[in-house]
Amino acid sequence: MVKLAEWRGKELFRTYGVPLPRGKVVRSPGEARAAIEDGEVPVPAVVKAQVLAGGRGKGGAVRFATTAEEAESAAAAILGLEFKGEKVKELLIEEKLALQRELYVALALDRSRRVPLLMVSAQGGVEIEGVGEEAILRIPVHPFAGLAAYERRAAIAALGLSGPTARSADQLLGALWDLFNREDAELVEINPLAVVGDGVVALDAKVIIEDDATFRHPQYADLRDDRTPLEEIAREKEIAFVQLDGDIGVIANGAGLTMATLDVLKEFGGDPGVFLDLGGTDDPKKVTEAFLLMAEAHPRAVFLNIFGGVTRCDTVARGLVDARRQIPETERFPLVARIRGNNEAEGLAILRAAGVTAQNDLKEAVRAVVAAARAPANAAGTPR
Amino acid sequence: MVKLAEWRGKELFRTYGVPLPRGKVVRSPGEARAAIEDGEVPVPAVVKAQVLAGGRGKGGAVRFATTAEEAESAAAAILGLEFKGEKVKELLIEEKLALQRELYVALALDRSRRVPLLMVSAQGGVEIEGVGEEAILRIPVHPFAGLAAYERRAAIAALGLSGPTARSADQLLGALWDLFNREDAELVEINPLAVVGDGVVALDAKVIIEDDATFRHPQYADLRDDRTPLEEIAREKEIAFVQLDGDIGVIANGAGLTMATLDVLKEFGGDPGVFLDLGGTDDPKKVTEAFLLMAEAHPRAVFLNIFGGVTRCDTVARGLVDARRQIPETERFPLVARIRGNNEAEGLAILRAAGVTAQNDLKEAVRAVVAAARAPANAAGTPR
Amino acid sequence: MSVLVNADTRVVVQGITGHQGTVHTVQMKAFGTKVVAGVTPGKGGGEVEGVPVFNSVAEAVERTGANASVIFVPAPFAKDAYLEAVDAGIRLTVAVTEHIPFHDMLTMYHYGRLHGAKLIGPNCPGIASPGKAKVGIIPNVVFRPGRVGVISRSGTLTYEIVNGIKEAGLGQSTCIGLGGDPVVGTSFVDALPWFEADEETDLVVLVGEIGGTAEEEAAEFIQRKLSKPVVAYVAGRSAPPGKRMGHAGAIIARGRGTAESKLTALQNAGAEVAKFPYEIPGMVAERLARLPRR
Amino acid sequence: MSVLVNADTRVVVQGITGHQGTVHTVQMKAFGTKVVAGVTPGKGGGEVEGVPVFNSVAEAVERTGANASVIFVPAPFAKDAYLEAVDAGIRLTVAVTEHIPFHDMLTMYHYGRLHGAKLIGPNCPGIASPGKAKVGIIPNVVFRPGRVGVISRSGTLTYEIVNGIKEAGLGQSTCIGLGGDPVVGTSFVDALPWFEADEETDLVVLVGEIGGTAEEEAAEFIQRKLSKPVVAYVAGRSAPPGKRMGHAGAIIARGRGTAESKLTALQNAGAEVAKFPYEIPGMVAERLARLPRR
Repeated sequence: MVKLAEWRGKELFRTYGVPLPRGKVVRSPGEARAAIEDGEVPVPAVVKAQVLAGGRGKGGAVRFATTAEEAESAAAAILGLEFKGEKVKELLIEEKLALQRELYVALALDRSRRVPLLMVSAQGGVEIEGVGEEAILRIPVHPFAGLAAYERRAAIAALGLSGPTARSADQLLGALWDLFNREDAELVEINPLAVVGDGVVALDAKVIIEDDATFRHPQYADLRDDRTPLEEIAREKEIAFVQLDGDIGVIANGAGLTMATLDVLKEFGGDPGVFLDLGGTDDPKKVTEAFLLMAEAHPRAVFLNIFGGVTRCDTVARGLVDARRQIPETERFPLVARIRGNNEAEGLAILRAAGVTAQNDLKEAVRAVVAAARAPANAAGTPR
Repeated sequence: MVKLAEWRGKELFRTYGVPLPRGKVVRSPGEARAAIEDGEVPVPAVVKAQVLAGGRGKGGAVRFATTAEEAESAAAAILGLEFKGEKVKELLIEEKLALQRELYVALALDRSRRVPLLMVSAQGGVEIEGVGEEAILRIPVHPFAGLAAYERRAAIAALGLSGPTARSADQLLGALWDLFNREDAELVEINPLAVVGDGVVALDAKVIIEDDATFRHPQYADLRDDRTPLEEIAREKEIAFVQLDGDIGVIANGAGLTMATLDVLKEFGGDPGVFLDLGGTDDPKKVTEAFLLMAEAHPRAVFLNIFGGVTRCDTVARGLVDARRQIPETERFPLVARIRGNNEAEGLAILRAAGVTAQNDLKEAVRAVVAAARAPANAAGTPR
Repeated sequence: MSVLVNADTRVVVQGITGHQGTVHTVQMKAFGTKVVAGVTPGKGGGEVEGVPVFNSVAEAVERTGANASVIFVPAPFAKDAYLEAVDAGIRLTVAVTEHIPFHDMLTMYHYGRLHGAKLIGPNCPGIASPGKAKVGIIPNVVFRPGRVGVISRSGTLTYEIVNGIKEAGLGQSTCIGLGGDPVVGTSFVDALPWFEADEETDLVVLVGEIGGTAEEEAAEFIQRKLSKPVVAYVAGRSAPPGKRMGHAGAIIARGRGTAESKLTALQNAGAEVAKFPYEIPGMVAERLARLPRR
Repeated sequence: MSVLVNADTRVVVQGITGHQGTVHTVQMKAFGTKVVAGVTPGKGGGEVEGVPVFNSVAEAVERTGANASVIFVPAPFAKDAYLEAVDAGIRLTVAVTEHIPFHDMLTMYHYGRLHGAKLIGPNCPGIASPGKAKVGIIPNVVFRPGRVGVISRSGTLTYEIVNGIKEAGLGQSTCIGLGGDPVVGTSFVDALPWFEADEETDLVVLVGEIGGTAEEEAAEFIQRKLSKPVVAYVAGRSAPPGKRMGHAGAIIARGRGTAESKLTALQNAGAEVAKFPYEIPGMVAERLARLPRR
């Protein structure tokens, strides 16, 4: 997921012709002041932290200003804030428009129908999860037909718009449709879409570009901001790696098996801290890389669960043992392995020879790793 | 059909990224000279009449020049020529490239499959009608899939291209596909497409935009050059009007009925000069307009064939009689009518009362109009 | 049985508040058709000739059980109207509208196919089965129930031929006007199997014209798969190449689409070919008389 | 009978000259599959593991009668590979390729549907019916002919479960790995009817995971239309919202796609729900034992 910051989403909006408030991105209180003083942004203005998480308003990351001085002090107050783990480095200063109504418009994917889904609601400006289903109109849009005029009419009727405002909304919906498709978006959301005078204006912009499509859009390749540093490194190495809240690292092969392993672990009292899916690989180099990455997350214990189908258990075991040797003694963590399938016996032998608790029964292995994580003797116990 | 002159087609090509020779449009021998002198077009150059008809080469409307003087005299020789009824007013001067091979590429409509059709042949530079079917590869392209890479590969293999030339052709095919669809083209043809060095270059451009789609492309609305002046007027009045080589004007309602009337007329020795389809209308004003337009084509006689289905025969008759009165006595031509259907009797009565030969039998009526057209007494006998 | 339409056909008129929409709503009703709804965006809640008007086809379908539609909306909006009909579950649409860009029609055609929807036209008079229903604009007066099926690319010429069949004392099972555009939703080869399967049709009259290869493809079907006799006519023998003869689709291009080619193919396929349209009723009567009694 | 594949399945491997393509060509052949052709543009005329390589799928089909394909080509070219297969008349394709943009998949899915072609995947292990054919990459060793059908969104987890079924002394009729992407060509509700109709299947094992609503839709189908017993498992009970758990499709978004919702739906539909994957073989054996003898 490439989540675009609000201002980047709005830059895209501008390209596609979506009406926006006048605004400017600033990175210091002085720039905020100048934006008002130079007339680039009219007052009253709103100063918004450019972070990816939602709910900025409640978090004090959105402030208002009626003068250049207020803009400056608002910027000073917001810049540097930590917001759900993300430091505020950029602000968007925008004119605060006198709006009549707040609406909601989004395009997303309908997985079941395999088509894009247009969602609109006359109840914008609040979290859409809190809006009743009956107040949201969902229009599946066939990719071969495109967003048809009749579908736009239905959406506009649901938004309660007519006359020139309806025409403005019609144009906006067409623009969003083009953006969603041409930019390979997963989600395009405007909340709120404001009715201002005779037209509609996008007050916010939430755009998520599909990761897998960035080969077509190299401009987004560097914008993946919504990962932990380790997740980012993992991504570059093409390892599925997700940081969770617990202290036991889980390495398995295949997403389904990894998830299932987490479930079993949790059921037996463990607390998963890292999800690491080796995928179909048994390339010892890849296994080593994955294991070293896991080490950097400082788990209290690591659980390895391998089913050797295409993969060979002995090859995985060899990679693991190699990797383990590369970790300084002081930073080593207990490792428990459960392996089944192709060359299982050889794999078990290799692991046991290297001092790893290894067996082929999942339940037993899980119990062992949970116990290891809880043991006070575990020296490497510095969860991140 | 909006047939674009070569240079307009090439302007479009440039927009879509189709490689072209360097060239310039000129409208006088002096401009031709200057284009070479100023270095805008390198020599050797080719000077081509910008007319819509094919076969310019044989008609002396394409000449070569190795100096600015030669370009000037070539331009002087071509400008003002009448070429299949069209006066040469514009020339395209282009660098004459050293080409290795001449290919053929076109996109058109496959009516049966209801898809665009990509046609390629390694035998370009000659009229495609003369190329054997086995030497043309036809690839139906599904509009929902677009021109797929595998289809482009098949086309490029048929053209016998490989390496960088294949890549150049691949890019060109993609550009043509985009042009065909975004510009609502009926036909996009490059003949010859030249292999020059490591790439392909479009030496000619034949682009026909669909008439019915010009509401989306107002820039083409004024470019309908391939009609007679009367046909152009008819078009503006939304009357289907086609000038033919004979001397009898035919007015009927509905395209099929009008064609059938022409067929009968020809079978009985008549020679149709105008095809005028009233369509579904019986609006007396429209009928009058159509009749007056017909008068301007100076037919020796006019045959009216109406089947009153939706249309009412009496209304058509009334419009006709009105229109006939507006033509000066000296320019009047014999009018024979055959009407059937809705209010047939009233229609016949109105026409007969106005001195028109009218009846409901097609064969008899056709015989009458053929006789009238042949009569030496027919004073208005100045076929256009 | 009949072809595509019957007593259960419930028509929604797309563009009912326009002149053509209103006029032909009256005519379809006079034919005995169940015209249950009209659609004109923004005019929902009204009524035209006793037919309720809705803002969308979906609403019309939901409220009236419409299962067929006829499109009278102007060309720039016709594609949208058809997509709307298909998405609303309509599975038979007649597009009367002329001048729809063929690029739009490509989308319409394949979108309909994807959903199993049938489209007749555009630029066509539609379909009618006397005594049952009419969707489109073929004049009511030319019909009389009978056993002759008619498939035609023409409008008025079809009316005249259908009328001739009536005046010859015969009648029609179903008549379809396919439309004069280069890209049509239903072509001869699509429609012929329906008439072959139709127990109420004894003979098919096929009226073609120059342009394209629809008649040649029909000939192939007739030869290989049609058991019923065919009387055929092709308009445009005297048309010159390169000129659009009134219909966008009636053009001889690059040597293809001539009347000769079509007539020869039909003749070789066993169809009886009329030289003039006025010969058709007589040929039909004569051919029917030779059919074995059932 | 079996599901989708059988002894007449003739596979063309798209991207056969790549590492994966070559490895799994060997494996599919070892399974007993008729791998008749490979395709790699520009490498036509060669051979991989005794399988002739062609430049295009059309050529492969024409020369070898291939009727199924498996795609190993890299994600940016996968859409084209599928369109090529469909246009060449292939009506069953397994897309093993991972990371295909879902916008591409939307086109692939609907283009296939338009032509009546089936697509399994992408990002999936494919389909196998022991003793008949395998199209994809499920390891051969886990199979044994039998009467348990398996449908799963997972890869390795499926292998383990299928292997468990074998080790419990049972066997499989057909196993399909649907793939872990948000948009898949075949989902549970598409595949369940095939297993319902398959005379060689007595019971269906359904392996789901978090993300989307495919399991909920499956539950509805199970309740309303499936006569055969179902043993179900859903991975991801402990997954937090908003995180992609290895599979692009395995994400709890906006409160939808949780394991709880899926498990409850399946349970309510009458499926027997396993808490842990290792319970499945036992539950299957127990449930089969309760089936009336035939």
